[in-house]
Amino acid sequence: MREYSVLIGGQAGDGVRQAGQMVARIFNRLGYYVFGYDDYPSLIRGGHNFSLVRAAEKRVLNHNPEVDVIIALNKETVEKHAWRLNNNSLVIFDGREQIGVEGSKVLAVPMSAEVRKRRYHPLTRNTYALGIMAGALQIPLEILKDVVRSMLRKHVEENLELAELGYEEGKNHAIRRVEKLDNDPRPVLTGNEAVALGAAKAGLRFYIGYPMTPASSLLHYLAAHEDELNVITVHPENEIGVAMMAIGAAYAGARTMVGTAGGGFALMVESLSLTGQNEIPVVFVVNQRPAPATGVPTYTAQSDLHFVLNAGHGEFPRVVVSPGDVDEAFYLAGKALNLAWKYQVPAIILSDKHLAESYMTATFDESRVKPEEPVLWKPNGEFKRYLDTETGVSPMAFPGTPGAIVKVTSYEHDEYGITTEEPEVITKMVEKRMRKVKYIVEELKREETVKVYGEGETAIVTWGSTKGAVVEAAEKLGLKVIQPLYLEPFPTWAMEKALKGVKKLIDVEVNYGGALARLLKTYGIHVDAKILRYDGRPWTPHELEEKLREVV
Amino acid sequence: MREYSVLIGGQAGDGVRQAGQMVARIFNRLGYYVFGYDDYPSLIRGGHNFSLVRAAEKRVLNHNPEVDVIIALNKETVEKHAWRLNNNSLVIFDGREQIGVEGSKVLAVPMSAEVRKRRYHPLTRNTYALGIMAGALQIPLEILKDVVRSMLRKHVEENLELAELGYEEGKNHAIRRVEKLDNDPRPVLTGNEAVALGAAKAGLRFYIGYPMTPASSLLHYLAAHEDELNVITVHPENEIGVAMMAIGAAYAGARTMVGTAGGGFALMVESLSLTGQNEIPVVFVVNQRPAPATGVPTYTAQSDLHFVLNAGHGEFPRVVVSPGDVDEAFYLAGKALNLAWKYQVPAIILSDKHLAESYMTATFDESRVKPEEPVLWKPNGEFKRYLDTETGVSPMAFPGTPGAIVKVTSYEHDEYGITTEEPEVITKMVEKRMRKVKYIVEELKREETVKVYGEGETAIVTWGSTKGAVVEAAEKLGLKVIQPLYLEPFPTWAMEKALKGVKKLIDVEVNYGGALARLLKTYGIHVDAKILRYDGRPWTPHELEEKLREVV
Amino acid sequence: MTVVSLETYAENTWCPGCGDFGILAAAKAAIQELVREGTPLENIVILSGIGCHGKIVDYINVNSFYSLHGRVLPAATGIKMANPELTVIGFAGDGDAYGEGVEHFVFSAKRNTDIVLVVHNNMVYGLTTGQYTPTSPKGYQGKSTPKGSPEEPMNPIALALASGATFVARGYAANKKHLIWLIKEAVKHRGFALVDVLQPCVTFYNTFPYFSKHVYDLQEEGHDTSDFMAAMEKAREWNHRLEGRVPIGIFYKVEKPTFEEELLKGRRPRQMPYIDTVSHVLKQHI
Amino acid sequence: MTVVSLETYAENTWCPGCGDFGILAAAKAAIQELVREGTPLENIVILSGIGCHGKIVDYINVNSFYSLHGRVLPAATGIKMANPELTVIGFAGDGDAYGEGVEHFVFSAKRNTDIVLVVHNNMVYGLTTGQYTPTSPKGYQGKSTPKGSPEEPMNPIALALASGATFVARGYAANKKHLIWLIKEAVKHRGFALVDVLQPCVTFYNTFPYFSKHVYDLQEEGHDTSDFMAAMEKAREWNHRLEGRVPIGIFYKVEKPTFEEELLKGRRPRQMPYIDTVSHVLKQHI
Ligand SMILES: Cc1ncc(C[n+]2csc(CCOP(=O)(O)OP(=O)(O)O)c2C)c(N)n1
Ligand SMILES: Cc1ncc(C[n+]2csc(CCOP(=O)(O)OP(=O)(O)O)c2C)c(N)n1
Ligand code: SF4
Ligand code: SF4
Ligand SMILES: [Mg+2]
Ligand SMILES: [Mg+2]
Repeated sequence: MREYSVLIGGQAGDGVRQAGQMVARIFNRLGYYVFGYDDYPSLIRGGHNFSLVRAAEKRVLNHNPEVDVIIALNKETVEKHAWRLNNNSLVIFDGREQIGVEGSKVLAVPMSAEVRKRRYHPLTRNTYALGIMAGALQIPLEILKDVVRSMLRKHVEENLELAELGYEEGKNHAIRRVEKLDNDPRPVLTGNEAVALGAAKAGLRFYIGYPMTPASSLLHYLAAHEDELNVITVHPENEIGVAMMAIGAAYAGARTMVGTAGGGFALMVESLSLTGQNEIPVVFVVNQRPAPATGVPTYTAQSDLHFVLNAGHGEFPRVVVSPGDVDEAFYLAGKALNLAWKYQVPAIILSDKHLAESYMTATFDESRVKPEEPVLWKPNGEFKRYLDTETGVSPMAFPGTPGAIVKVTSYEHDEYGITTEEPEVITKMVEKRMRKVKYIVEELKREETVKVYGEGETAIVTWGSTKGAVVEAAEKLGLKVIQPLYLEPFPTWAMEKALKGVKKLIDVEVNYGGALARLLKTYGIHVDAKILRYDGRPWTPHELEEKLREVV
Repeated sequence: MREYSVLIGGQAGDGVRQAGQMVARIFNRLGYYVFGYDDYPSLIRGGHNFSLVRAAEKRVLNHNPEVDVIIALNKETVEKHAWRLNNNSLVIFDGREQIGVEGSKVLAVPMSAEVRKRRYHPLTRNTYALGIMAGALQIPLEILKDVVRSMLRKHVEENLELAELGYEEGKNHAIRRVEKLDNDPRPVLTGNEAVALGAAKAGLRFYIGYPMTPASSLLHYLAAHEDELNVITVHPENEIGVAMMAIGAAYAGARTMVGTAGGGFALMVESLSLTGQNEIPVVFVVNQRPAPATGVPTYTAQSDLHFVLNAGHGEFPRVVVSPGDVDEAFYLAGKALNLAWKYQVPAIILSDKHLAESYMTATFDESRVKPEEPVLWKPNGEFKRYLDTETGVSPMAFPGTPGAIVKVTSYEHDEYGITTEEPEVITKMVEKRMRKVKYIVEELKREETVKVYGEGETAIVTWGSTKGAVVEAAEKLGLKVIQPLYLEPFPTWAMEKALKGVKKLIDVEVNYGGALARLLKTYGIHVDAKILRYDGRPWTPHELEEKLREVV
Repeated sequence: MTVVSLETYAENTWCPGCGDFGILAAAKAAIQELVREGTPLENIVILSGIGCHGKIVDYINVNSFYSLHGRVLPAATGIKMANPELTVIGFAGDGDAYGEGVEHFVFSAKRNTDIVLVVHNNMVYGLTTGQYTPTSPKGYQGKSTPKGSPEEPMNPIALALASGATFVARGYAANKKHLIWLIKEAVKHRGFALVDVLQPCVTFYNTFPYFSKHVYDLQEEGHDTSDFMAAMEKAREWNHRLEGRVPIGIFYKVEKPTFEEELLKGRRPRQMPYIDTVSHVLKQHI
Repeated sequence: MTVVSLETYAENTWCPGCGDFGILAAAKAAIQELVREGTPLENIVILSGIGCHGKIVDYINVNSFYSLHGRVLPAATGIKMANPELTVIGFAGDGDAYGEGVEHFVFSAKRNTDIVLVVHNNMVYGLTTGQYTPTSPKGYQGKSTPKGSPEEPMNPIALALASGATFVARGYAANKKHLIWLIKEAVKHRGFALVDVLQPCVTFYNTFPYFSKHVYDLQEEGHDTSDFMAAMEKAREWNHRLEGRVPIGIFYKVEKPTFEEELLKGRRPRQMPYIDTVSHVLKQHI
């Protein structure tokens, strides 16, 4: 498989992330599938940030720790990442200084000095570097220029000029020729962007969020695209305000989603329970990061699974989906919003920093997502907000509907929504609400709820963003991979099918305790080994391969 | 077994609860074991309240739906509860009206009228009624008078007078003679009171709470006994304030407990997670009631188990205890506080309305609870708040200690408490914290963690307050009962032992889904049948017997 | 002229004589008048928190949202922003609005969302049996503070003013006509409107005797409702001690753009079409 | 005269030029002076919220509690009530103290807990990349409000006053000497002391040029700090628009009993013995 990896490193504020995305777009336009990973500490200026961009002939869902090119915006980058270089690789270094890196060609170009000399914006340096890279990899300059034009809003001319300048220098030190493939370029999206678009396609009207890494970019993205997506974004005083506003807006008839990380979600738990009682549909995006508490805010984890599954006092149905790539994020976000509205239950999109902020080639078919009809009250006869039906779903109406008095409540209640303390009514209403699970399951049985990759007697079970690295490692080792997309209601039927013929089951996650393995146990499925990490970093296929060999 | 049951019914504001407690104390002084259950809707005046008091030769942990005496402060009480009467029972009715109750003697006495005539406080009526009851059951008047003197603060003389008056009337209609038993009277406590005393005995310094049924009475009780127990109580702005103040106070060195119901706990979840990261010991009392959301606030449930077990983002050790009666509440509250401090973990006392507010004879040995020493820093050498030790427990110091700079944090951190993002340090600190579980388990292995009653091949597994009804029903049917006192760390070792020889396992709980059964499944234990209710009412032995017969 | 019936079958479980009855009667009358004056009944939404006051939603047959303790205001804001045509009136307790969820109070005032907040200010937690609230006087002995509340009461009128509220008023549960007027004025006001209502809790803190003697009408005595500093002075004239005269009426009233106007900028969320495709956005990602 | 070193080994990761450096320098100097004047170093506890400002606790070698976002104040209150001998100084962000956890701000002021709150008021969420906060001017364009913030800014000085704070001040991160003085005055004040500090965020909202020109010293121009209404007037003189003069200094200062005094009534929690028995209480239950 033809593939290339590029690392860009520098300080926070150097525009590392954007440069990485530009690299991804360049390869995208060359017909490659791309994946980009950002690693950055929790600070605004300084520190060390890097982006790892991988481009390949086939779809890739993870970065490669080894790289062909390092764009080092400072010396620290070379020092920290030289180990990633393979033979015949290239280091593009900002400086005059001669630095030696074994086995690699080093192109030291005083880019900042050049930029300063011209009094250009410091960030134009990145385009300069990308010009050098394009030249050295014999990528047509026009492609880079196109990317500059489509991605940058400011200082476009200066950037184009520096792109050219760099290109000329790079050309003289060509190390290889990146061939153009015969694919049309495709959208490159982060998990958060895919969730935003999937929800928008399913009729999202309000997105309400309080900034929190790694969910802030979901808020920012939707705020920036309000008019293109017919979505209104709101940033309230805190997460309790977020959740309660969302419930209010949904009560008034607007499809509403909120997003946060574990700590923000913790503050929404009482409100979540409210949606369990008043049956108002709200979608919660929970992007995991290392915890407890503030933890390691800009890194990744999968340690909120059981929290999310069990959050809220009392018993009520909920939907929990777990996308592992941008296509799944798009589909499942749409599905979560639709399920929430069709069954009047809360739905949670459980993602993590690694999926939320990494960018990758999207291949989804947007026509598969559209607003599905909820059960609406027909204005004939009396309206009972909590009519006890066979499916447990009561036809909805919204305030402003003549003839319908819409009473919703946090108390246990009768069909009209009036408070009750009668044991028979309580029993009936608990059963009404819980009955929905059966019908959600029926609908899910018609959906893809568990993904299976490859085959064999040894299978890996994993979830969320970790599936990227797992699938790639498993392919190499000839192992089967099983990835549940739904965690609640748990697709036991599909798991059973997926597990047929499996003799050995290995669990791979990014947490300490093996959360998925624990969940599986509740459903009678036992894993034979667990491969876990909990240092804030996602698995890479290479690391996994090694670990898997040990246990297989 | 000699046993008597008395029901007192009336409106909210009629002092039903206190009258019930007086009945309990009367029987207590006669040497009986007592149990009192209060049933009341969520309102302040009006509605229908009743107390069911049961007195028996042997320890009883539940009320009996059938009663020997009904004290009906209004007619509704007779109408609602006549079905509870057995033969040769007595109805003491406030009124002149002749009401017929089949098979029972009705004593219609215009008590209110009498009280009004004398211009006494309306609540003195209850003592009047108790006087009648004492007379009719041939209970020495002195005992009632003693109870009046010890329990009432106001209008004592009037009450004594009415007691006498009632006694004379009751005597004339004696239905039976309640014998005095040869036991000394024992303290009669609610679950909340037992938790309060157990924690106080283990060195509690601060109790912080925001009112919420059924935890308010814990706050009230400790507030009323501040000086007797050396406890300081605080009622802050909301539950987030509660939890954060508690963490602050514990950081400063004070043993601190908070208490609430599910909805208030939902607001504390972020703070709970903070204790997981900063390792500050706090005890959380969570008294369950029917949910989701506000639910049925004055009734009972066991539907927050998985919420409490999994609350908080990220992974961290916690202790969850589940008392089933006041003795267990006393011991486990003490143990929870001690474990929290010895291991620097959050501990949760999971109770419910039925235990928290029902009163029963206590038989605990208070000497078994005392403050156990936490690991404290010895002022030699450098202080590192998060010193990585074999047990994961770092010696503590509190601000104000010369030589110790005590830095605690919500971020992942190094041993000094300084923020880190380094993968190796993160890994090490996660392991340090999680390692404590092993040592907690070692300590628990020396404790009684699972209770076993009776024996046989068919066993019932249950938890919390439900054990009262279960044990009684099981005794009748000759079944074994298994009751875990600790839910986290889960005492697998003791369960294994308890389950030896058990062929059929039946789960009894007060929730919809069978929360304990689900938990057991994670530990590989399968139940064969579940007996569940979720109408806000506790099981009674009589109802259970029937259900059990169906499945056994 | 027909009057819309707002009765429900829910049994009223307030204590006999409770100040809440006065608020209920005034609220119903105000709603009836609003309907008579042209507001479609179906466009009225009421909300409540948790507490004795909260039961009001069960007693008025109109769209309602029985919220969580302290969370009337963000829910009301969500409703209003999703459908600005609705008339949104929240009923909250003093524990509820000024304690548990006071952050939303500050922010609703700051944002100037066009909603009404009627606070049943009985200076106690009624439903949880009479503990001190943010507005109880210092020294108040409830079950959580048998030695007396250690805190000075909050001044919600001053707090609303400082937070940016554009309509700030106080009513008294026993002055029904005045209260109806206040609620209607509050509804007609474009922006966040606080109606703090002195609501005696006959069971735990019977302030009827005091208030009935000591309230006086700001408007009758003359007060410039457009003057912030004058409003602040009046706000500070009395603060929840049963001492001195107690001003009721409108303290402050000014016009400012509302939150939903500024947020929506003419968009009508309920009328906006669902998008057909996201392809135009996907193009930006190539 | 020796100066206690407050350095830690933590790498400072604020943006070069950030206003937080000024606050750090002033806080360190104030602590050093307090120690020199007799406060035992071990009796000083600092706290912070989450945000750029929060890192300050990593940079000062003294007891510290790195709290949650918005939760400095209840933690500080808990510390103070458990050990009133400690000097408790909280550092919080504007998003932190005035947004996420503003209920605690209102209540800390109301209670008059003897703690200091230094707010790094940069009018943006720094650490989450520059979104609008409660103090951002209306129209502020951050990533969550690309069309401009729809809300008027909060006036924290007015809010503190209305909430009952007994010491209300504003400093400027670039006026180190003045800020040291303010922090020390705040520490010496018995009761809740707010020091709102204008703290330019050079990356997302560089207000240095504006403030350096427009701040003026209340005390220099003469201001009666015991007059509530005068303080309120001054509070309203400027509210987070880059327009007009900006008063700094002490707005208000009065003496009132503190929360912990009223709560503890002489009890010293850390010195109270554990009880030996509960039998005296059990007796009441027979
Ligand atoms: C989060 C939460 N905390 C506590 C409670 C318990 N609770 C119910 S009503 C109430 C007090 C109500 O007081 P207030 O708001 O003044 O209303 P009132 O009863 O006086 O009308 C409390 C604390 C709750 N329902 N939810
Ligand atoms: C409950 C919660 N919500 C959101 C966040 C994310 N967060 C971290 S810092 C921050 C903003 C900080 O702004 P401010 O308090 O003004 O501090 P500054 O960075 O400006 O110093 C936010 C929203 C969080 N850590 N916790
Ligand atoms: S307790 Fe007070 S507020 Fe509640 S209903 Fe009774 S009188 Fe009214
Ligand atoms: S982002 Fe702003 S507040 Fe944060 S360190 Fe940089 S300049 Fe300071
Ligand atoms: Mg109240
Ligand atoms: Mg800020």
